[in-house]
Amino acid sequence: MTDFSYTILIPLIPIFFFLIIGLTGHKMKPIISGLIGTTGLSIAAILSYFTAYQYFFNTEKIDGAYQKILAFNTVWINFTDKLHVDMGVLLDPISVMMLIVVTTISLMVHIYSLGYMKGEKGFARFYAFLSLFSFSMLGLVLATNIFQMYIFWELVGVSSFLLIGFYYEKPSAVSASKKAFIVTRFADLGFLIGILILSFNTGTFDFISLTDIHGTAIASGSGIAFMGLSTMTWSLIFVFIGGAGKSAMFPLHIWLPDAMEGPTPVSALIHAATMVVAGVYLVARLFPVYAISAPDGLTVVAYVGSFSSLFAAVIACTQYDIKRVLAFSTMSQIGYMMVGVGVSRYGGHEGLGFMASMFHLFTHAMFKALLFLGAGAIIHAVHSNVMTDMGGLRKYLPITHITFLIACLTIAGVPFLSAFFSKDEILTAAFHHNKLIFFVQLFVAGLTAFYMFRLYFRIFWNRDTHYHHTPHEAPLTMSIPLMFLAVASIFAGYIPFSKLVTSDGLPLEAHIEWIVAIPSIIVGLLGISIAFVMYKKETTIPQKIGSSFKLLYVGAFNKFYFDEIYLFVTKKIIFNYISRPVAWFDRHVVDATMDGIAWITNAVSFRIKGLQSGQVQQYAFVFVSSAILLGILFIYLFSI
Amino acid sequence: MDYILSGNQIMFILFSAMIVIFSILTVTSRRILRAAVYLLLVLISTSGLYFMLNYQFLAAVQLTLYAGGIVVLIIFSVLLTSHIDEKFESPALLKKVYGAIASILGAVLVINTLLSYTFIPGIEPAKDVNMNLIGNSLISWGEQGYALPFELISILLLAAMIAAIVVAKKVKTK
Amino acid sequence: MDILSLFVIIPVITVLAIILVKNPMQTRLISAIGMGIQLLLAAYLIYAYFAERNAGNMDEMLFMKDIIWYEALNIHYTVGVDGISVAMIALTSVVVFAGVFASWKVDFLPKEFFISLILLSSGVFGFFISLDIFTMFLFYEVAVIPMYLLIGIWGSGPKEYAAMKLTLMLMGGSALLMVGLLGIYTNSAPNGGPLTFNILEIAKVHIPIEAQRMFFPMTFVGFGILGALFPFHTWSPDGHASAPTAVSMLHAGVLMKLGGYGAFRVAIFLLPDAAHELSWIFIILTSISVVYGAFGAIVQKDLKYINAYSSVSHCGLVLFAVLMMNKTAMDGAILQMISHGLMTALFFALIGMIYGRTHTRLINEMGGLMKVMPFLGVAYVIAGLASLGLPGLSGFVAEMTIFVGSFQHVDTFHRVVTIVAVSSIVITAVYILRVVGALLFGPIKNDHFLQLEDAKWYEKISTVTLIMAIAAIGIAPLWLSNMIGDSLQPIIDKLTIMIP
Amino acid sequence: MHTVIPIEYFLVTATLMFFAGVYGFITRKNLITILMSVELMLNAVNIIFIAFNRYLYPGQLEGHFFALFVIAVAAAEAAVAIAIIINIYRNFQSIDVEETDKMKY
Amino acid sequence: MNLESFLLMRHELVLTIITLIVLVAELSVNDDNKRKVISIATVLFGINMVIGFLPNMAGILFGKMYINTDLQWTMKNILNLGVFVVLLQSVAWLKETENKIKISEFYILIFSTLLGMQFMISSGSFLMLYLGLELATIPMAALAAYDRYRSNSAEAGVKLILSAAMSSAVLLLGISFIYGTTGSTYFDVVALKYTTAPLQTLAFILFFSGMAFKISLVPFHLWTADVYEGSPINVTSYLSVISKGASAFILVTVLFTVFNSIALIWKPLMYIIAVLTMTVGNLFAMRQQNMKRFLAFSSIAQAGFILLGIIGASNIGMTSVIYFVFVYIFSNLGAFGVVSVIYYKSRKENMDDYNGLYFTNPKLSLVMMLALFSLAGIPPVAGFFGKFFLFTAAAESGYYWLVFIAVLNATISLYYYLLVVKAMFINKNETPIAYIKTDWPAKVAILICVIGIFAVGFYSGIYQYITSISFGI
Repeated sequence: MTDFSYTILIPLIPIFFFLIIGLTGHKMKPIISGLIGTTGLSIAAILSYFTAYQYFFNTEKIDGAYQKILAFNTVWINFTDKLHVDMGVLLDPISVMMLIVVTTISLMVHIYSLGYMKGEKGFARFYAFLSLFSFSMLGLVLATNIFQMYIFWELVGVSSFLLIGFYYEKPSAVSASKKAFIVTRFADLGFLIGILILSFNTGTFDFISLTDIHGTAIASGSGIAFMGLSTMTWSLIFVFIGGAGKSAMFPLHIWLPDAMEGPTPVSALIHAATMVVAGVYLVARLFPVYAISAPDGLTVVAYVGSFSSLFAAVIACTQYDIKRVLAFSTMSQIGYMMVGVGVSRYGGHEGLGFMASMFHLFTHAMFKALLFLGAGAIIHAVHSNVMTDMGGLRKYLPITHITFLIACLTIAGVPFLSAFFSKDEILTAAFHHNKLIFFVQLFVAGLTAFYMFRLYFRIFWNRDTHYHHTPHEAPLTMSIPLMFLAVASIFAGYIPFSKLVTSDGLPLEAHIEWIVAIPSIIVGLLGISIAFVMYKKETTIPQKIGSSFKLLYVGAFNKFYFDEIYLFVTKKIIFNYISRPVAWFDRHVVDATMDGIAWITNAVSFRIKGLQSGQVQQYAFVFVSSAILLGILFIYLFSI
Repeated sequence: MDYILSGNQIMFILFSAMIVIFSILTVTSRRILRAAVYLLLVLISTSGLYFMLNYQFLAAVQLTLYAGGIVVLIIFSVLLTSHIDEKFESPALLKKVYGAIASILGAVLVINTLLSYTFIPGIEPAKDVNMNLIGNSLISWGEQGYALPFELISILLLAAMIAAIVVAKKVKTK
Repeated sequence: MDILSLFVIIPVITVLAIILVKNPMQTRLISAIGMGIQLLLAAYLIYAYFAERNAGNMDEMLFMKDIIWYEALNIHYTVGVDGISVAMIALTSVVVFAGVFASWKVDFLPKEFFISLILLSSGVFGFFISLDIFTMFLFYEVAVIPMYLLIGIWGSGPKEYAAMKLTLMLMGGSALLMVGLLGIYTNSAPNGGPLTFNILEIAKVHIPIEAQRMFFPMTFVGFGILGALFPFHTWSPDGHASAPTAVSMLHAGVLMKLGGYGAFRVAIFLLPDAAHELSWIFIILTSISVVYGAFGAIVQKDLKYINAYSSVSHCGLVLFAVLMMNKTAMDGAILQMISHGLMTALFFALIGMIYGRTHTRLINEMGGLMKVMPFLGVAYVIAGLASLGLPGLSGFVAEMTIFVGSFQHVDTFHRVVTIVAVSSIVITAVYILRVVGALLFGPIKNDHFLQLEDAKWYEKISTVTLIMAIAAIGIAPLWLSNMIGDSLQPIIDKLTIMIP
Repeated sequence: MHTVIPIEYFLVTATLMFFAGVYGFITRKNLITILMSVELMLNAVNIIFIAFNRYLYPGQLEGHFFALFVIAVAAAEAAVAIAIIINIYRNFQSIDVEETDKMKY
Repeated sequence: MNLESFLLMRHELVLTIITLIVLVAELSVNDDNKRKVISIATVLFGINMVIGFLPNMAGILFGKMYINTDLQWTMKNILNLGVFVVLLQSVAWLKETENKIKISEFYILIFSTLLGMQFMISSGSFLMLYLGLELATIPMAALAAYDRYRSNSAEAGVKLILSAAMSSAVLLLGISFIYGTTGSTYFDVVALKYTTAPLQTLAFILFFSGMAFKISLVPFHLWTADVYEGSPINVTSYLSVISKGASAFILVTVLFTVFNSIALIWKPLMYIIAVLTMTVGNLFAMRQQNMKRFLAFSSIAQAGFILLGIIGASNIGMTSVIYFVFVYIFSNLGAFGVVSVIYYKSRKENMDDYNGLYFTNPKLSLVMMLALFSLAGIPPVAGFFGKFFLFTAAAESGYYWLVFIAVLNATISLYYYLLVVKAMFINKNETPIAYIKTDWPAKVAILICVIGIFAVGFYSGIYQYITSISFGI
């Protein structure tokens, strides 16, 4: 066995650099802190690649399956004899894959930000937060147990909060960061409850024992407990709520568009490539448990994923802020991944969906990061987020244009680019499992192609906009990551994922099923064509369509009013109908009772002052009559 | 024997009637000097009762100290502080009601309790009360000796005297 | 001189020294030195504790010292510590140390201020080392009373009202408490023999169940009032709002812990049967506390009120966990006490520092302070994150231990209320973020704020001490958790034996 | 000496006298008359002592001596009381009890 | 009668001699040198106190009329100590011009009332008890009326003497019934023959009313506040501390020795009275402005606490009562000492006048605060121990609810004590009482109180000793 204990360094390096930059960053030159952070992440990335190589190619398999390797483990806290939280590194195909994704994208973003964030106030802070995020995300993917995962889950949440709120003087950024945190926190509540139920049932947090398909953990709690579902199903549904929150699944998606208030590299890293897929990763992590003990849970996952992807795609067609379009696109793509795992079953070819989902996660990370970084370059050039301020940019930004186009083609599912393969596998799995979902996803594929090319044409073609100062291509630090990711987007599809990352660790024979692929290609091209017609030149078609489907359009444009609903729930219900009454009750009932007791005492004190009248004869009367009354009391009433 | 007994009864009825009536008059009379005189009569009747019970010494003390001393003191002070013929208005009704409640209730309670109790006379033979015995008791310090209280009362009287002086003393103005 | 008594003696000596000196600077220095020594002593105590345990000393209490005091009533001065007390002592010394620095610039009667503050702390230390209910109660009241003066003289706002309310409510609580303690005392020898106040002795006997039923509620509520048990918590918002910085720190940070500690060390430990029988009532009350406090905090406008309500919520969690009566939950309760102590002290310290600059505590009058005072801003964010249970900071460890522990209970009732309590983490996030957002972020509302300075050196000492403690527990909780857990074992044993 | 007058007669007489004193104490306006009422009460107690002594415990003279000392105490009390009352008269120009209520509540 | 007997009675004898010496001094010192009597009397009393502390022999004299065991010896010494403090506190007042002509009388009256109390404590029969009581009361009225040009003082005097006369008449009625039903006035005989017959119950209640008057238990307390307010401050402190303390001692011994057979009657009685006393005392104290009147009501409430020890009816109960009185002497005299110093220097005795006192007179304020905390029962000062032990005594007998009521009342009492603390430390004042230079006797007196307040609690030997001499039923 190869010794993997060095892998603990992968998360530790970023946190070490976080501390350095965080504590001393304000004293050093900004660029230095950026370079330090980038260096740190490069080391981590190199280590990750090395680990991946070692794991996939230099580790012996048992019965041909990749094993879960506990590379490092230390007890962090003991709850009970059985339940203890460890900190460690668990290597298995998906975690190793995630290592690659996280370190790669993170490194790219680090490099990209050297240019993008140049001259920003708080440059060092930005790099510190990036390092913190990298640490948290790495910790999450390497978690050996569900509690460690939860811990890092929270940490990525807070890193995301910090980065979204990076421009803390901008009220919109502040409220977006708050929203992101609170919504995901709410979802995490579900996650936590899920963990509590799960651990109560199975008596363990540990992934290895949890997912051991022959173990005791997986078999426990399968009896029907509540509303026709087993305890295990409930716990996993709760866990999935956590995942749904992080991955912006309907209806917990509302934070994601707003999260675009953060700097664009952050959006690329956190809100496109890594953190938001944590939900998928979570389900994948617990996949054996889902598949064997709680298939109903998987159904929920599939439907939520499917609906979210449709929902997001529809909205994406109407948005003008390019980052928001990308955000909804992300949501939609993650929906795909969810569908992938949701329609999958454990082991063998049944596990195709799982594999496809992981595959798509990988490819999506590449092209979505590319899209965001490209968008960043555009924004960098025109100083605006809004599509209507753009047009004809292909002349000014050649590299960005090309790379962006590649990304758009990829996401649209054009054959032989990476996403073609991964999306196709998902559709195939869905096709075999659930036809309804399959057709929805097929439709979404078309929508995806449409809105991405709407974006593309609107930015790079369309009318020539007059710019205050001529947009110019981004510096090298920004374009190198673009180019790297473009290459990755093209070729990532050729990685033999079905051999490496599968539900049971055994290699899988996957090939393109043309019965599924052809419709998807057609739908994709259809989407592109429509976009071409509508947006290649400035036309009035969009308005016409918008006004003819007014209700749908307005609804989608306003994101189906979900923000307003949430606002209503939080502001009106929680704030006005719960908290205010509670505060009022506290002041005017509980506290008033206490004050009232004091007041009554005082009032009584004044009431009885007449007893002390100053009249000695009255004193005598009280004296004598008290004596007499006591006499009567004790002679007649209290006689023994 | 009959005669003596009935005489005793007559005396008792006389004295007790006087005591009760004059007591009430003392506390209700609206002329202060009359009240003092009624008090005197009560005290004298009381000493009559003592005589009747053969406690001549006590009766004498009662007459001299109480009737002679205290009442005279009271009358002096009345003269010092009020006009002799002053007649005060009747006390407020409320006060009367309070007083009546307290005293009637108290009297009923005490009398009721007293009457319900069966007193058992002591078995020791009666002592002949004479001056000799009284004198000896007052200076003996054994059981049934009253030397200590006697000394104590003397200090009390001295202290009372000084107390009275202190209250009455005037600063000499130069 | 035994090491434990030093914890009471050092503050007293410090006070005497302060009385002798003349100027404020010396006063501060002496306070700082005295409390610094106390802090070192606490560190040494932890070291000595582990040394002793590692040497194989498995006594329930270590460093015991027993002096007969009032022989007729069998009152002893008995001190001794287990891991729990050691932890609480460490907490106290950290908070007091930070408190001294946080009140560095008290310029109105500084001497008197520090004397009261340190006297208060000696009461707290005494409480934690006591093993005799009498001395425990004595120190308890010693700790409560200086509070009146501290709030009344150095407070702000309706300070006299608040001080009086606080004192009277706490004393009203100690009325219940005293009856409860005396009840325990008078029932401490059901099989004959001398009555005793000694906790360890009482723990060995079985107090008749009727007596337990009567005295458990009294003792628990008595301590609970100090631990801000709903509906007896209303002294807390007013008190905290009016108290000067260091006092809020000490009060929320340490004094409220006396309630939790006492509830568990006396009420539950000594009256286990009744605790099992009646705990459901208090579990409901405390879970109300947890949620209610959090909701109450959402709409408050005054920083201190927000924190006070947040304390109600967090301290409610302590009592909640204590009532679960299993090892994990109790372990969590102790951790929560320490964690809440540290972070709420940090909060109040920061609020004091911010108030000292902006002269307002209303969040809607502030904004964008992060820009002008980054150090304080960052510290405030850290405190907030600790409060909402961010992993890596102490709050998370404590809350999770509580939740996991409580959820291990066999009764469905307990698990359901646990979920109710768990939901507080979201509400907490809401109000913490609201405050952080309104206070530190966004544009600066008042130009006058631009002139403000960031933290001074003494303020930094105060803040950094607390943050370090918070982070230390949050990152490496195992030693602390084990220290507490091992000491809990005898208590759990007793609780389980008592179940028929 | 035996007599057919039962002891209860004495006791009832004395009780009536006592409570007449109580009535006087509560109702009279003049301080001196209040003092007189007190004397009535003391005197009533003396009668009770004497009656008990004579009827029940004639073997000793405790009641007798008690009464004797009560008389002496009464005298001392009266002396001081009168001194104070005269002092009141000087201060208030009146010995109405209802005026001596400057301190109350 | 022999030397030993004299030694046994030395408290009373020495005190009598001192009284006579002062009387002689009064007669022999000419008018200009009257103030010398102050030092003579104080020093003599100091000597008396020291003599009192010499080791004791237990014994019974005068055919059981006079009992002196260690218990009585201790009580008398406690009283002596208290009186000594009172005397020291009175020096400044006596030196005032208007008192010049009646200095010796003050001492004579104080000493004779103290003598009365000591005889009460040592009494073995109701006769001695009664006489001691009167000796302790009648001159007291003159003391209350001492400031004869102050109408309040005269009013206090007349209220005291009339109420006292009335109460002693009721007490006598009780004693007469006790005598009638048991045939004796000697304690030991009465104790043997006492039962719960209605007449004996009535007799007890009448007797108790008289005693309750002295200790000012509600509802027999009404004279207290007016008399305390009107009397000169030092007399008030004497009344509220020494006189009350002595009466409490006696009540506890009489209840435990004489009336122990009817404990079933007096325990519920004490219960009722205790609740009434504490509550009413506190409710009245809450809104007082005059410091003397305030302390008067507070001392009424304190008396209620004493009953908790009595109701415990055990060794611990008696110990706690004595111990509490001991502590109470220091605490209350400390408070009165400060009030007196301030009054005679500034003529101010209202709570409002105390506003901001700490800023001009920090030491006095601190002493006052300590004393008040001790009264309120706040640790670490002695009052806490006193109260705690009382509560323990009651709790041991199972009176938990009574203890609860008591502690709640202690909370109310804390409220008004804190009002004074608040006035001194927190309230602002435009015209605070100027700095006061305390004369040295008063300083010594206050110092004794402060030492007492601290030492009595921490030094458990005192309690231990009292335990050894106490008894229960």
